[in-house]
Formats: sequence, C-alpha cells, structure tokens
Amino acid sequence: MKNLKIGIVIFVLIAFLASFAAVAQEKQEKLTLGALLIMSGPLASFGETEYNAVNLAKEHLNEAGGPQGKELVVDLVDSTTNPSNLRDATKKLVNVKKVPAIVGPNIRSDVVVSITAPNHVVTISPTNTPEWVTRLDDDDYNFRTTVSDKIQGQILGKLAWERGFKTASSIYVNDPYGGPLSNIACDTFEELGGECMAEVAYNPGKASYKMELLMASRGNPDVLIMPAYVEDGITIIREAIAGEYFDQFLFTDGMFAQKIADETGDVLNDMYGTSPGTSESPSYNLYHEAFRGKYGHEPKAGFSEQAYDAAIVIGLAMAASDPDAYEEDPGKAIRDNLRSVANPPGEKVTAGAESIKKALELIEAGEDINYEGAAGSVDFDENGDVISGILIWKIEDGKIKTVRTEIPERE
Amino acid sequence: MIGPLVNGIILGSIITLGAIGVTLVADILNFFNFAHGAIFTLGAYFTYLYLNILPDMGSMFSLSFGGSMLIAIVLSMASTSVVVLFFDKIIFRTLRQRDASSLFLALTSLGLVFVMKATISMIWGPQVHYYGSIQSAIKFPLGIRVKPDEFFIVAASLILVLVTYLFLKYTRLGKAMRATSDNVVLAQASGVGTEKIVTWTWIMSASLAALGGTLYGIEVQIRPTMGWSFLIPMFVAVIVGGVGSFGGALVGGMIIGISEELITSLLQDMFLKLNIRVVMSAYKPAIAFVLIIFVLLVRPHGIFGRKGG
Amino acid sequence: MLSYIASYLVMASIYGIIALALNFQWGFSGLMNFGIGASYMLGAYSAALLSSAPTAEHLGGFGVPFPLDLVGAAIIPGFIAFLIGFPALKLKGGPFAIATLAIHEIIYLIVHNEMWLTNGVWGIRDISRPLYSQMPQQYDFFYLLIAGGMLIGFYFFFQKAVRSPWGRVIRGIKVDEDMALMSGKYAWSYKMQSFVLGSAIAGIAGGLFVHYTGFVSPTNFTPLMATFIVWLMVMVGGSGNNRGVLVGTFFVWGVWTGSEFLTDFFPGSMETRAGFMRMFLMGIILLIVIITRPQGIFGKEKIIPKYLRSE
Amino acid sequence: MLLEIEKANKRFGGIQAVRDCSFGVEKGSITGLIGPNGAGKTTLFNLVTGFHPLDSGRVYFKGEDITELPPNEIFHKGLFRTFQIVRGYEDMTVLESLLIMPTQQLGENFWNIWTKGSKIEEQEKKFTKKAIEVLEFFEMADRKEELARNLPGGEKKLLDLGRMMMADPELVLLDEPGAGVPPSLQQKVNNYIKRISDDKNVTFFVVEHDMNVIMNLCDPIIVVVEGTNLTSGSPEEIKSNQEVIEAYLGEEERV
Repeated sequence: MKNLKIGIVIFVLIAFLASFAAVAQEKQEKLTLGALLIMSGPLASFGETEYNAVNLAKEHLNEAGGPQGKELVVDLVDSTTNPSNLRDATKKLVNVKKVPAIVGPNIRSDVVVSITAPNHVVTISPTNTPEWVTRLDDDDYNFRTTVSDKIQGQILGKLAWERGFKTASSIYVNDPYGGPLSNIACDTFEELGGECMAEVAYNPGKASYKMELLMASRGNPDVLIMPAYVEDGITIIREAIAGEYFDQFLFTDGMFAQKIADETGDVLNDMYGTSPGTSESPSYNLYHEAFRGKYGHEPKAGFSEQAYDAAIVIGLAMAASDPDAYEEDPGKAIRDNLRSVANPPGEKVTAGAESIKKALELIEAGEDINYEGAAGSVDFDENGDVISGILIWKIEDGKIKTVRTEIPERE
Repeated sequence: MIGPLVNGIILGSIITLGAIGVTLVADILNFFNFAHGAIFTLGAYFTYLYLNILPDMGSMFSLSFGGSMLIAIVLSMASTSVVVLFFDKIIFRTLRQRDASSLFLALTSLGLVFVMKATISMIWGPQVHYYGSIQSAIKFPLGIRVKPDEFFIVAASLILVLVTYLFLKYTRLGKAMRATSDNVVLAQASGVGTEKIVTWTWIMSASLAALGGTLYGIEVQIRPTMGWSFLIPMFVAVIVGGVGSFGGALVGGMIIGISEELITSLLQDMFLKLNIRVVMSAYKPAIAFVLIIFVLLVRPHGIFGRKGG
Repeated sequence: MLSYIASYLVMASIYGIIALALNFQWGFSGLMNFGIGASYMLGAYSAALLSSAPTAEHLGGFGVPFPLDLVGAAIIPGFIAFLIGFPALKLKGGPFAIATLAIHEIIYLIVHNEMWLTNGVWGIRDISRPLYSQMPQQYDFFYLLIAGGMLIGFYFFFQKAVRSPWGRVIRGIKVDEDMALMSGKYAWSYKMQSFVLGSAIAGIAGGLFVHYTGFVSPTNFTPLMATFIVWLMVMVGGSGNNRGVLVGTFFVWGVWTGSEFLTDFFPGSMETRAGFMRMFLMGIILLIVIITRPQGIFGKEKIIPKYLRSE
Repeated sequence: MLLEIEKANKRFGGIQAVRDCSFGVEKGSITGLIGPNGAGKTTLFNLVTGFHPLDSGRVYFKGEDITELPPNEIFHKGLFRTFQIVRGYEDMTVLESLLIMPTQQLGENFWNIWTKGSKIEEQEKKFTKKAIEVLEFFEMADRKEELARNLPGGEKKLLDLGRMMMADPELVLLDEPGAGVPPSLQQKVNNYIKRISDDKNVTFFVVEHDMNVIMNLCDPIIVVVEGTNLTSGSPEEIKSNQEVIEAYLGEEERV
C-alpha cells in the first residue's frame, strides 16, 4: 500500500516534469535567444520595456532574413529581483531551453555567470552597471552594453553642482547598485565644493520612508539625490513632498521611467536625472523611430536601447559565425564573433530595420562590420565592457525628456 | 520627539483595527489567523477597486478624498466579509466539524495567506497603487506636521473601535460572542447559534481589517505585501494586550505603534550622536519582538490577560 | 535536461534535510517553528563566512575547508536557537509560532543590513565549491552524491533518534506536556534539545546550499522560500512520518520547479504574473491536502517498540 | 503522614479557589477527596503536584517540603498522579506509553543513543518485559500495539494505572478514576486499585465526584467545600454528616 503511494507520487511527478520539458524542447529549426529580464517586482517597468526592445531587435533581424537564414525566436524568462529565482530561471534557459546567448540579466551578473560561463552561454547585460561586473571570472562569456556606475556617479555629482545646489543628501537603495552610485556622486559633489550632508540607505518594499527622510533632511539640504528604484522612489517622493522634507530631487537610471511623473503629479517638473546612454546619435534616433512605429509610444523606461543593442549584436554574431562551428558550440561561436561585428574596424552600421538588413548582407558577403548602437558605439573591451555616454534627462510637463549626452573620456 | 509620537498614534490606530480582528478570532474561533494580514490587504484593494468604479464626488473639507471614498470603504468592508465568509464555508467550517487543533487551523490560515496574496498580485499586479494625489501637511507648533487625512484616520479608527466595543457590550449577539469565548455552555444558554456567532466574528474581523487596510492605503500606499508586514505587529499587539481582551488589543496596538516609532527614532538619534552608522528604521519590526519578550517575561498572559494559570 | 533534473534533485535533497529537521520539531516534538528558515539562513551564512577567502568587505576569511565548515554551520544556528529558546519556549502553540516568525524577520533584517558582517544585500560571492574545477559540466551530478548522501544519512539519523527512548520522551511531550512532567520528564529541556537539534541540522542544509551555489544573499531566505515551502513539504508528506516527509519534499519541490515551465503556457502579457501562479499553486496544494488528507499523504507513523518485534 | 498540606491558599483572578486548606494522607491508605463541583479538588491536586504555585501554605511529602518543586521533580520523589480526562499519550501505542515511564533510562540522554547502544538495548529489553507483565496483570496484553486513543474508556483508566506501576511510586493521586468509565467496569477498576494498594503497598489519594465510587473504594474520606476542608472520616461518618449533605444539596439547588 505504501509502495503504491510512493509509486503514484513519483509517477505523477515525472509525468509533470516530462510534459513541461517536452513543450520546452520543440523549437529546433530556429535559432533561439534567451531573454532573462526582471518582469515583476520593483524593476518590472524596466524589464517590460527591455523585452519590447528585444522583440523589436528580433523583428529587425528576421525581416532581414534572420541570422544564418534562420528565424530567430526569443525565449523570455522572468528573472525577478530575487537571486534564488534568478538562479532557477538561468538554469532553465541554459539546461532546458539550451539557448546559446542571453540578453540579461538586469542585475546580479555574478549569480548568472557562474551558471552560464561553464556551459558556454553568452550573456550580455543591458543594465548591470556595478564596477565589479568587470572583474567576474567569466571565461569571456559575459558582456554588457551599459557603462559602469563609476562614470554615472561622477556625472551625477557634477550635475548636482551645475544645477546650483550647494548642499545635498542622498537616499539610496540598499543594494549593489545604490550604495556605490551614491558614494561616487557625493564624492564628486564635494570635490567640486558642495557638501553632502547625509547618505541614507533604504530597504526596498517598505511601506513608509519617513524615518529615512527625517535623517536625510537634517540641516535642510538643497536637494535630494536618489539612486533608487521606481516603486519605492515614488513612495519616497510622495512622502518627501507631503511632509515638506524636500522639493528638489536628482534621479539616476533606476528612476528613469515615465511612471515617476505619472504617480506624483506635477511636482517633479524640472527635476533632472542621469542614465547610461546617448541621445544624440543617428542610431539612437533610428531606434526610437522604430520603437514608436511598432509600439506607438516612446520607451517607458530607460535601458531599452541597451537591450536592443545586446539582442542585435548577438544576432549579428550568430550570422557571422561559421555554420559548422556554430553547430558544434553555438555559445562559443557567438562569443568569438561578438567583437568582430561590434568593434572597429569594419563598415559602420546603425540601429533600425534597413541598417540591420544591410549589416546581414555585408556579413553574407564576408565583409567586416562595426555596429554603432542606439545606446553608444558598443565597442567591447577585453572585459566585455563598453564605454559610452551618460544621458541627462529631465521631466517637462509631466513627461520624461532627454536633454543631452555627456561622453566620458577614455581612461 | 513629537513627530514620531504623532506617527506612532496613526500607526497604532491602524494596528489596533487589525489587532481587534485577530483577538476576536483567536478568542472565539480559538486560533491565530495568519491570513489576517492578507484580509487587510484585500480590503485595501477592494476600496481601490470601488474608488475606480464610483464617480468622483470631489473632496470633503481639506481631505484628499470625498464621499466616494466613504462609499468605497463601506462596500469594501462588505466585500471583504463576503470573501472571508466564503473561505470559512469551504475551509474552516470543515475543520471545525473535524475538531481540528488550533495549530492546525493556524497552519491552514498560513496556506490561505499565499492563495490570497497570489490572487491579489495576479489581479492587480505587484506594483504600488495610490488612492489619490499627494497631500501637504499642516504645520503645527513644535515642528509637528500632520496631514488632514491623518486626522481622518485616527478619528475613523477610534469611532469603529468604539462601535465594536458597544456592539460587544450591549447587543444580544455581542454578549453571546463574549460568552462563547468564556464558556461554550453559557453561550448555548444564551440562545444564539454557534454558527451565527462564528459568522459575525468573521464579519467584524474582516470589516475592521478592511478599514485598517484602506486607512493605511490613504496614509501611505497599497501593495500586495502590505498586510504581511503588518501581521507581526498585529499579533504582538494581541499577545501584549492579552489574547481575547478587547481593551488589550487597543492598548497593545497603540503601544506597538508608538514604541516602534519612538524607540527607533530615539535609538537613531543616539547612534547619530555616537557616530555609529546603523539604519535604525530597518530594524523597526524588531522593536515589536523585543517588546513581546519583555511583556511576556513580566506578565506571561499579557497586560489584560484573564487566564490565571 | 539531465543536469537540470540533477540540480532539481540536489535542491530537493537540501530541502529534504530541512524538512526532516522541521518534521522533527513539529511532527515529533510539537514545536510550531515558523523560524526554521532563519536557521537555514544562519547555517548558510556561517558556512559562507567560515569558508570564504579573506576580504575587506565583510567578516570572514577563516578559510575553513568544506566538510569542516558544515560543523560551524550546525553549531552557530544551534547556539542561536539555544539563546532564543529561553524566551521563546515560554510560549506555546500560536504565540510560539509568532515569536519564531518574528525572530526569523529580525535575523533576516540583520543579515540584510549589516554590511560589515554579511556584506548585506550584496551577498557573498565566490564561495568555494568542492572539486568544482575538476568537473564544471558534471557538477550537478557530483553534488547530488554529496547532498543526496547527507539526506539519506539524516533520514536514518532521525529514524533512529525518534525511536530511541529519548525520542519517545520527545514524542510524549508533544502529545501531553503535563503528562510528561508527571512522568518525571523535564519537558523544557527536551523541547530545548529538539529546538536546538532541528535548528542545527537545518543549518547544515544551509551550508550545503551555499557550497552548491557558490553564492548567497539574504533574498534566498524569504519566508516563502525558506520557511513556508518547508512547512508545505512536511504537511503534504505527513507530519510525524519521516518517509512521508521525504516524498512530500520531492513532490512539492517538483511542483515548484515544474511550475516554472508554466510560463510557457501563458501569453506574453500574462507571463509576468506567472510567478504568482506558483505561489497560488503552493497555497492551494496545502489547502487541498488539509481538507482532503489532513494527516498528509502518508499520515502519522505508528511506532512499534523495537524489542517487541524480535520476540 | 505521607502527604501533608498545611494552610494552602490559591487565588485565580477574583476567585479564592483554595482557602486555608489543611489535611494529611496516611501511608498505606486509600484516602478519598470529595466535594461539590468547583470545590477546588482538582486545584488541590495541581497545587500538590507543582502545576500551580501556591499563594501561601506548605506541602510536605514524606516529611520533606515539596512546595516549590516543579512536577517532574515531585515525580522523582515518588509521587504520581493521573488526570481527570485520560490523556495518556494518545498518539503512542499502549506499550510505548508504558515504556516512557521508568526513570533513569540511559537512552533518554541524546548522546547515549549513539554511544551506549548495547546498554540501552539491555535496558529496553528489561523494561519491555516489565511492561508486558503489567499488561498481563490488567489482562490487556493483546492491546500492546494499539494506539492509546483507540482504547475504550475503561481500558484507558487501566493503562493509567499501568503507567503508574511502571514507575513504582509511593503515593498516587488519582483524579476521578470513575470519569468516562461505564458503571459495569467501575467495580473492576476499583478492584485493581485495591489489589495494587495491598500487593505493592502503594498509598492512593483519590479525587472523585461520584459518591458511590468513593464510598466503595476509600477510607478515610476528606470533604472539601469552597476551597476549604469541611470534615473527614470513614465513609459511614461522612454519609451521615449533616454538613456534607447540605453542601451537596446546596449544589443541586444552584444547578
């Protein structure tokens, strides 16, 4: 009787797992690209926008005939902001869906790379900005299309000074993103002559941030610098305004989403922020045109350009791979061809359907190309990092607008 | 120090609304309802739902909302009660008939938490919602800042607590409910059926939770996880006050609310002076626990606990 | 696919150890410990800090080698459980559960916020993975031997413990503490022993976890992932029945892992909410089990004294 | 006097449950304790066995002050009690609930399980043998693998007595041995109690609500009313005592 029960349970379990696995493995004749993005939690608005961008890239590549003449499909997995879920999601993409390359993750490349790199899966993160990502032991399988936080922090500190503030405080999200960004911004601000009165960490998901505001507002600083995430950031802004703790704010890329203006009324007009990216290149314009054409609106959050670029360079690298080498080890083939399609030398190609079509034709003809992305030139260095600009944005009439781009000097 | 005190009173009155529900269920149905936080959340979301359906009636006085909010609150209390009664019918009644232990019932309610939380997240999404626009605080002397809404929150809580108290004290049903918690035989003698008492226990518990959730939504915001973070303060309020004691829930709720705000800000000041970098507000939930240990060591059955041994 | 199944089995084995520990505390000793996840977390961090290389970022750098740091992963949560036991064991039933849940939250907060100690939300990276460099591709299979072996070991450990006179007293206290007192058994001491032992073994599971993933951060230990799911495993399998709990563990973790694939059936717009579907599924499984089979799939085990059988 | 209670007082909230109560239990006797509902009989048991602390007063066992001791230590002095509602380890088998009783079991120490296996085995065999003998004494040997919860009411009481025999106490406090036992079996239970008292020289102290049971079983009998002892004497004396009759009649009027 007991053995029968065990048998039934195990049988049901295996049937359950097997049926899912069967569904998961049907895509054969197509090339797959994994998307490991945050689709829920405090960063969901970013994940959603980036997923749109990846789909746009897929469309552009497929309209041009697809890499290697095959159709490209995207497998999306919600990474969530929770590292254990992220691990599971990555394992699913790597071991079950067997994707050769992934656009993502949004955060915590360290967790993902320990699974992807040994399995020869390329990861290109559009968003993971911390400095330590550079130093990960990744066998050169990890790349990113966004710049390191160090540069953004400096530009942010400079922006605070330029806007005429003499004193500032920051409330930053207590995680690998917020802390360093706040530190660098404050250091730069003080080097220029300002005074950083307090740096307060906050934990995401809390109901109220009055205590943090109380601490940050001691001594009445001119402005609140917020390396924060959208959902909690809105709460902080609302409480800051309601309690009259602050009326001037400076934001970072984590707050670069239309939602912050929508949820707070017109109090945020004329507030500034920074984000990795460029706004002045032809590639940027072509991308935004295509995005509007497909979705009917501007990207609702930052980093969609970086996500688009990541998907495109993966597609181009697939196309540039030797079919036999690709057959044998697709991840390695993509990794070995990424720099040849993204870096100089070669003929420059930009974002947008027509340009991508041209790029595939050039690859077909055996020409060398150099992809100039929507978020910057996408030239990977030996660590898989890129150097590109920092965008300055502001809120105007309740809408997020880009103002200009600061291009950092190469060190 | 007065700022945190004011915040503490606001928080305390919301905790009290929840704690009364927890104590009623713990006393009459004899288990700790872990799903109470989820009921709290559900109430807030129902209000949000009705607020979007109802026409905007403008705002009253200097509050950030108006008549439609009051109607939405009443509808939300009713809807939440219906949902909770539904769960009682399909789950808790079966268990009662089976004479399940109180720990088993508590565990069941924990399962219910996840079903409810997941359902709320699936319907309304994981993101934060707001009832209305930002409201500026009125400045009082001594640097006190109070939003008009906050007067409403405290007043509404106090009125509902009072109404509940009068109900339990003077109506036949209320007396029967109190009797049930003391002695089942006595309750049967009062002529009110047990199932009726159970039904009304749930209705009162759910309605107060729904109001609490809504008031919290007015004060801060609504999100699927809001109830869970309130669960421990509510339970601690009940244990500190004494399980089954109405006054205990009120006093316990206020003690938790005020001490969380006051102690964290006092300690924060101290650490700032000593130049130690500790983010005290992160440890706010810990205050409730330290309090529970302290009270239980001094008075094992809570401040108003009735059971002698 | 095979290595995916292996990784499923590794995690199920790790959860199986926690489930056995919780089953010992709840199913055999009657302690409604809602803080079992805290012990798991403490064990994970103890192992991580003990074994990690020296760093300026957080405490640690003791460089304790793999099997030895698991001892630390047992001792530290065990000792903390011992300290917590003094106030918490004054409580019974629901209030005990609430107190342990509150302790869980506090320990979570400390791990989450104290950078100097645990590196806070950053988590700890590069935790040594025994023999990883020899077989990066087959690592899941190798680790399955370690984790599965430990699980089997602990299964027999608990089977023997609950059948011993010591376990008999523990079970007796669960049924009726007053009665046990009046049988001359110092109930408090036995409850403390059970609390500490269960916590220590959940800690070992934590240690196994970090050496498998090579990485640990506080978010691995939310109430859902560290406590509730373990309770579900115990309830589904049948509390008070070690074999049932093992089956419950593999079943629940199987559904949890398998339901990851549910997203494939959702249209794009709903995909983002599929995560909640899993949470919903977990809750529903618990409710269905409670209503249809309150004793779990296997139900409580009837323990016949050993020396009777031989006669 | 084997057990002596001296001026015991206990208050619960506003109710004085036990008031200046003093009496003693003679060695070798089967002493009864009767009184109307709510007279404080069970409370007295709880005070004697350390479940509730006394407000004031003293309890002596074999001349030794045991007032402040916890229940488990009182047990080790040789005092055993049963509970009003039989709660005998319901989820355990009959045999196990007997095996739990013996004191000084090596295997009750966690470390010994792993280090002193053979000695524990020896002990277990010894205790199992003793348990079977006890079950045979009660003619229940065929029930040994049954769960205690599945036993009929009368056999549960016998199991209680059996557990007592495993422990070899000097004084046994029986809380309502008649409760939940069908009248037909009551005489059987009483006979066992008498036999144990005679054979093993065990002193019994019995609380009982049912007058018939106690008149049959006990001598002397102590009467408690409203927390204080009214009188004591042989069953015949008690039966004819006017105060006792009034106390019981008064109770009936109230209900």
